[in-house]
Amino acid sequence: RYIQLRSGQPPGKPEILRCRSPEKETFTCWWKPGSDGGLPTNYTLLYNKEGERRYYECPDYTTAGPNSCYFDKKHTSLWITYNFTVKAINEMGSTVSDPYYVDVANIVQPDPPENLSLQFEKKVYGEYLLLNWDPPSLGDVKSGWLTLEYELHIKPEEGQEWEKIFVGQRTTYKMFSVNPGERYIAQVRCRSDHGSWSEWSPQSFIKLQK
Amino acid sequence: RYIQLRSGQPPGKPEILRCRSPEKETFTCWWKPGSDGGLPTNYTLLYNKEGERRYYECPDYTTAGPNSCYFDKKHTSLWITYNFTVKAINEMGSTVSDPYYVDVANIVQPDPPENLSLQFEKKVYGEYLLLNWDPPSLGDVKSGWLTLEYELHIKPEEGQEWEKIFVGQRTTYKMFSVNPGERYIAQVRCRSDHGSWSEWSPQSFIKLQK
Amino acid sequence: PICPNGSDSCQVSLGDLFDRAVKLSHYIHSLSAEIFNEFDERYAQGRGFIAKAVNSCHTSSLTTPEDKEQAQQIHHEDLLNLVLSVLRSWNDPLLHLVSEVQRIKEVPDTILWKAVEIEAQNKRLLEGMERIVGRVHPADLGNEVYSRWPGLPALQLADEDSRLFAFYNLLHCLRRDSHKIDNYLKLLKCRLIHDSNC
Repeated sequence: RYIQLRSGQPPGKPEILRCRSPEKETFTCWWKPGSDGGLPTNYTLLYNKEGERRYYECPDYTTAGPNSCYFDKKHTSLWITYNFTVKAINEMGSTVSDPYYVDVANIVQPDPPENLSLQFEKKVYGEYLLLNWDPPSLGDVKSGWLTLEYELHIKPEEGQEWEKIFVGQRTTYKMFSVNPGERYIAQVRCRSDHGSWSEWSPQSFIKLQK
Repeated sequence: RYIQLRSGQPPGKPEILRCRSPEKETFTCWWKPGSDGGLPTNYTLLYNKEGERRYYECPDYTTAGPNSCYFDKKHTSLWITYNFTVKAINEMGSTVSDPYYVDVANIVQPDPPENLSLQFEKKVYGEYLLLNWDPPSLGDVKSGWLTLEYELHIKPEEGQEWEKIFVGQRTTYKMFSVNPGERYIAQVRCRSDHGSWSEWSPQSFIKLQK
Repeated sequence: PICPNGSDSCQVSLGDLFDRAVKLSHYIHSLSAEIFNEFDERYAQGRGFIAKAVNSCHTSSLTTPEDKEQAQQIHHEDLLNLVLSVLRSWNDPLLHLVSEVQRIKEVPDTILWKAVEIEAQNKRLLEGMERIVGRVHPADLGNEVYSRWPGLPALQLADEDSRLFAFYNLLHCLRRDSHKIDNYLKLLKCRLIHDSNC
């Protein structure tokens, strides 16, 4: 007869990394697992809503990829604070993350703006580089519901530093001080009134004639 | 003995042109008289209010000038439909205008914003034109009864087209893409809750140093 | 992070709740004005609907302030409850608007999309208002006062003119009521959060 010595440890403490809403209508949270103690380990995300004792489980572990929880419109409320914890469980025991509070209005990070274009214009009052872009199409950014502000990065190709220009809610910008013959690179990002900046858009280029 | 032949015609049909409320508390309607048939002709504005059979006459034909009727606070209700007609009467007869329906909530056109000022600012994060203005003095913005949105027009003096910038409910704006040495012209207008835009404010100017 | 807005009881503040409610009511009213104008231009020209759309809103039984003085004299709890009642009264008609509007001949996508969006955002605003009333005057949440909407049969009438008038009237009332809600919320926000000094 053999004595089966069970090897392995209870799981390490998972950590909720961040939550993000691209358009104030849905949101996703991600966590980082702790050590799995050498054993198959499962993760459960639980949350309760402000003013309620009851606990709910993550409605969708798959849409947003591994170690994530996705909340669709039906599960997303603008009016409450969510309190999340992630529990790691294996044969040897379980460990719970620290609580993580979320107010959806404050975790808005839009997708980058799209279709950034540069063109050179000569007018009676001056020559300038005209930049145009569109709001992110994801989440059907509806004017009046999600107010976006934009920030530009522009520099001559060999330039070391980006010139950073905040342009508020506009989706066009005229840059007057440009050098003929120069090649310029630009990119643009956006944010909602309380949220964080999106990633930068892909870069766009223009080569000005001499 | 003389036979007095009466000459002249019944009056032509008057037409109610438009109604306007500058601050959602009072309103005025104007009409265009038809022909007076060559005789002294009087005009009477009659109205009834949604939910009431009774007819009322215009409370004040003078405050807003000729061919107008002014409704002070006591005579102004929102979110109900007024049904107006104007009757033209002279010795030879009378003619009534087509009915004109109004909900004061839908005819708000504020006065233009006031005190538009432009000044050039140099800060560590950039140079910009700072525009400031005040809401129209007529209208209660403080209590929240009247909420205004603003739109700017800016251009270099010789510029052909205005650059139109919607700035929401703010009363300041920073314009970054400015051309040193240039002279800029700006004006601003406002509207309330999707009513119609006010007239543009008087233009303001600034000459930027080189 | 620790409590996002630092409050010990970890709640969304009343000020933030009102900010979001006002932004939403403004958005709903702008959609309601747009959908009415679009429908009016496309389906109501020359049919004299405006003359018939009088005294015909299902929410007219709810006595609401009709000018600034009345709105400022009414106690904020009563005005909050009125907003709740008007919002609740629109749940059912907006649900049917979304399904019935699709049956209108050559109805453009822009009208369809707005009907769906208004219905979704109205529900969201109702959720927010229930949270706000729960904060301001919890006892009040129990009684669900609202006006029943009898208008579904009219939206399904065979006669096109009558059916189009039923839509016209519903959108006319939606524009009106969404404007009331937006106006009252902006007033309440200034009164309760900014001490009437917006």
